[in-house]
Amino acid sequence: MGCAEKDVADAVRAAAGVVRRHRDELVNLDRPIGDADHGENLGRGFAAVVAALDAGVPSSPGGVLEVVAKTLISTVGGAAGPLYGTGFLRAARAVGAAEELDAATVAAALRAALDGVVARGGAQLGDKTVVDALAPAVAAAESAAGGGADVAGVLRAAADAAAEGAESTVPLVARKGRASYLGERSAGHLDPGARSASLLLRAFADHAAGSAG
Amino acid sequence: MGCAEKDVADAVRAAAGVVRRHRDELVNLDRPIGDADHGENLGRGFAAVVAALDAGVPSSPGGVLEVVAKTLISTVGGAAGPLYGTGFLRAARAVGAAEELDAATVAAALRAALDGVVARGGAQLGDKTVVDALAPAVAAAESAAGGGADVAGVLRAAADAAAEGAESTVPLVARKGRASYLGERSAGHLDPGARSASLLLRAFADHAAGSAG
Amino acid sequence: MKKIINDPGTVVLDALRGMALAHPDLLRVREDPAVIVRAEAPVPRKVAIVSGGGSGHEPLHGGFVGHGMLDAACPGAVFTSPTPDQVAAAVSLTDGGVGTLLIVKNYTGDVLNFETAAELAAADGVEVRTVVIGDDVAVRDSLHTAGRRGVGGTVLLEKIVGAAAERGASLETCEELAHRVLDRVRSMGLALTSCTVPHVGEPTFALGEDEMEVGIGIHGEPGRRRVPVGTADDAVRHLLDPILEDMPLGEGDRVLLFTNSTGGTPLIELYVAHGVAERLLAERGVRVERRLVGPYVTSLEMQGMSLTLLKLDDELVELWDAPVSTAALRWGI
Amino acid sequence: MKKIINDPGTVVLDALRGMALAHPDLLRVREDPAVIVRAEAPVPRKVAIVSGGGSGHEPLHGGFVGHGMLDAACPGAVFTSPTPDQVAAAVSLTDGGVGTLLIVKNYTGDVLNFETAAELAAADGVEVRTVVIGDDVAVRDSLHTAGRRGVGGTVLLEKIVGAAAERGASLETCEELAHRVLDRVRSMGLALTSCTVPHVGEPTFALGEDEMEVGIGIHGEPGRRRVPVGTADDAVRHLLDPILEDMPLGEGDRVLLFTNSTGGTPLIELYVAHGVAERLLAERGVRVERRLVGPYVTSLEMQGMSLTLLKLDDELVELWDAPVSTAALRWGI
Ligand SMILES: Nc1ncnc2c1ncn2[C@@H]1O[C@H](COP(=O)(O)OP(=O)(O)O)[C@@H](O)[C@H]1O
Ligand SMILES: Nc1ncnc2c1ncn2[C@@H]1O[C@H](COP(=O)(O)OP(=O)(O)O)[C@@H](O)[C@H]1O
Ligand SMILES: [Mg+2]
Ligand SMILES: [Mg+2]
Ligand SMILES: [Mg+2]
Ligand SMILES: [Mg+2]
Repeated sequence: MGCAEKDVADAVRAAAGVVRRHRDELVNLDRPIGDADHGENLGRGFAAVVAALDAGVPSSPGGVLEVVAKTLISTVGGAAGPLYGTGFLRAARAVGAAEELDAATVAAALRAALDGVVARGGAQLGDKTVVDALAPAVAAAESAAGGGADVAGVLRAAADAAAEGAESTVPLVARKGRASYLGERSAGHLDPGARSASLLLRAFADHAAGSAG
Repeated sequence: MGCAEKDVADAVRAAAGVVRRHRDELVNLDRPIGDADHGENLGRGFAAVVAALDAGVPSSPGGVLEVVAKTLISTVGGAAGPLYGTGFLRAARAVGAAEELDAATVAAALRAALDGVVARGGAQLGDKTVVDALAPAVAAAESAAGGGADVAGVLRAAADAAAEGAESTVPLVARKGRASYLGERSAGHLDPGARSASLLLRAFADHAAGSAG
Repeated sequence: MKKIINDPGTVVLDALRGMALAHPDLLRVREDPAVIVRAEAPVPRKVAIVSGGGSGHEPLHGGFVGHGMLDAACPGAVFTSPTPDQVAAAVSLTDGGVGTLLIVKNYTGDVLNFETAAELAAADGVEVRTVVIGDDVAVRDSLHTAGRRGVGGTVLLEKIVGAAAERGASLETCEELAHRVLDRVRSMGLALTSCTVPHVGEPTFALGEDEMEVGIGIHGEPGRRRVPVGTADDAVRHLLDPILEDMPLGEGDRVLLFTNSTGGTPLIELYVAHGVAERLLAERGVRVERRLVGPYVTSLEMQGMSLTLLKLDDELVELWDAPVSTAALRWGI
Repeated sequence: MKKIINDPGTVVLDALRGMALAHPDLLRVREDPAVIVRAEAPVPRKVAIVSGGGSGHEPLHGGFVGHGMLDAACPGAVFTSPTPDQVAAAVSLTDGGVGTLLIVKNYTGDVLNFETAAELAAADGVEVRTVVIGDDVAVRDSLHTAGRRGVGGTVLLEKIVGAAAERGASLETCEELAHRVLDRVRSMGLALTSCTVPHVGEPTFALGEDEMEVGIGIHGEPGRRRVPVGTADDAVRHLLDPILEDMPLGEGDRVLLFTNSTGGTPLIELYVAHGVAERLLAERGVRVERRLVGPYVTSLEMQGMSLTLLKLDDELVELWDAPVSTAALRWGI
């Protein structure tokens, strides 16, 4: 499979569809331990991303990721906007001017995204945030790439690890973001951001698998 | 039976008890076609009347009625305050300095009260107001007194007629007071003021019957 | 019933005490009988403007006591007109020697109690005039009924007549001005939810999850009809159409548009509705020259809104713009 | 969901348009990105004061744009912090050449978005300082968590710093003053009912008929605990005690007491609560010298209240009293 700008753009469109279909789920996850807007925020952002891509797909995978980043930053707001925005921006920079993404580049982009999210938000593993999905996803992606997996394989490994990482947030007491105000009462709930991170990675993986198949 | 100031004061206290017990009923009658306060208003007023009488019973029946009037005027507010206040004030004047009330004086006092209510509020029979209870009550009282009934008999006749008069308001479309804003939608409801007038007359009649027996 | 109160029996008095503490520069509160009085009352040689009505409509009327508006307000029990004693006390506490104008909303109770008070005041030698406000187009005007209710127009009338009195207008002038405002002001309201009167403890009326009551009274009295909750455009049309039917306005007419929350409707919705109303008026060529947007005539926590339109002329604009310093309206000072 | 809106997707923009129409003398609205700007901005050689946050808290912040307070406010989606573009636009529209102070409530989203904006503005050559407000004692303060939320103290800080900027204070002075206010201001809130976010359509949380949530956040975030609804005295103690535990006050201390409605609680109840709070403070010898009572930091139609205490000194009193002319606060002008 190729992974040129068009493929990346298609993967992003697929992710936007997933966000749209999971909007209410993400809103409802954000209700007991937040402010009931995570699905609305990402929905608004990814709708704008699709509109931006409809207006014209940039000429490189990194260019696509940069459009995603800037659009999310300027339309999402909340905690998710700057965090996902920074993540995509760092991924874009990691990818640079490459015309196609290979497995190693995808793993490097994920690592850069995670570093960006941590740099911006200051969360550590176990704080009950997106980081709890992203960090294991990056580790799994790197080891898959190291083991010779292709792009679809790297993304599948990342998505699997992210899903597990997201689930791991349920018993945690939040130490960052809005859920942290609840203290002990935040335990027993899935973190909406970890869930959305896992959904996005699954969407990318499914798209890569589909293109590959 | 005598009907001196103490008897009138006791009758008023009895009426206050009836108002208290029917507070919620009168509030609820005032809910669909008014503003849900008639029982609260009269309850507040008659509680103040009892307090005034506790502080000292005037030396004539007319004096008692005047205290009732002034206390209702200064504590009830709403439509009921000035209307009942004026009614009791006119009754007090009709009774004058008499030391005891006889059947004819009671009938005359009721007539004066009705005239006062009509002068103040401008309602006619059939407008769905207190007048629909009071007017038949006065007619019945006058004919009972003319037929030789005693005070208890006059009041019983008045109370019976008032009860029927109050019931007659159910199908009426209100033309005075707050219920008139509803137009046709006011039909099908008992008028709270007519109901309270009938309750007061029944309390007086019961008290007179009890003292007589 | 969920309310931040200590006792339904003392809620009005407790609120008055809190109000006195909150606004020591503007007003004083007399407790028995209850009256809210402008801090510097009586103002010598100024016509006193006195209003009042049931409590539960805050900031009406106590929030409008102060320079350029009311000299006193008489707060009755919740949704119950004040007693004559209160009004008489207000008149005597604010008498500046040149007469008093009583501003009364047209409800049987208010009219009768103020009437009695006016008789008492006249007996005390104060020259008293009374103006009765009936601006609610939801109620059909008729001599055979209680007539139109006084609602949102009250605020505008109190502001404008208060400004004239502050400038030294005579009692006659104030009275004439009040009637001029009355001729030119119309209102209508709607409710999305009921309110709960503290001494009742349950909602005054029940509305279905998708219903609203159009033509609602400010005490939760039922309105003209129930309709499904629609868009903000629908809601505004339900209010504006009957107003404009009653008081036709068109190309070049100048108005003050007052978009009022009945309490529970938040400002974000009120601004949405206000924007719709301005747009619909602009489409007819009506020029909105002044506005008031906020919760000024409320019915406790009721969700809903009302619109009031006042046809302006230069004099009314000038009086509206004149300085006012009260708890709820303040500008130019 | 019963709301007077046209579309949950456009409610913020529709409200902004209504707001612009309602206050043409005070402010202008830019739509894309959305910014509410003081009518006379940029004011040359005045430090610009810019704030913002999620919508649904009206009049916060747009209602405080005007002379003596904010130069611009950035309204996010309902309960969602604004984007960096909005803040950057606000900074460039209000830059008077002597720097900009960004006032940010401490929520992860607000902090991150304003941070990005500050980087953009600095790149544009505007000197920008940021002050982050965390005055909510319901949240335990800790370096390991998101820290205290910014709530009612925001209004007082915006007023006081706005007054200093209006008088020509430098960016450093404004920043120092903001930190001085922060050191001396504490808040806590409670809710009797939930609010309903338009894009959600259902209440954010469920409370039993006799329960209230103490320590509620202004976005309906759960608080410290649920307790039975009691008297107004109980409610006020639930708020005042933790504030005074965090910031002890006693004999002779001078304070501003801000009694705030979260939206659905009517003024009559708010005045009851305010009276209680003044009484409890007086019992401790604390001198309430200034007050603010009303719905200023709301959570849509949520019923509830918050208390904010600011420890005063002569300078803060003077800045509080300084003229202000905004949609929601206006005096002396
Ligand atoms: N400091 C942080 N670092 C990483 N992720 C964070 C941080 N704070 C919040 N989050 C993530 O953001 C999610 C909430 O996003 P969203 O609801 O869109 O924003 P907001 O909390 O401003 O309403 C949380 O579920 C969490 O995963
Ligand atoms: N003009 C009137 N004449 C006679 N009775 C009237 C008139 N207006 C109202 N009423 C009576 O007053 C009753 C309502 O009293 P109340 O509820 O205490 O006052 P309000 O209507 O001011 O709330 C009505 O049920 C009616 O019987
Ligand atoms: Mg959220
Ligand atoms: Mg009534
Ligand atoms: Mg009443
Ligand atoms: Mg949010």
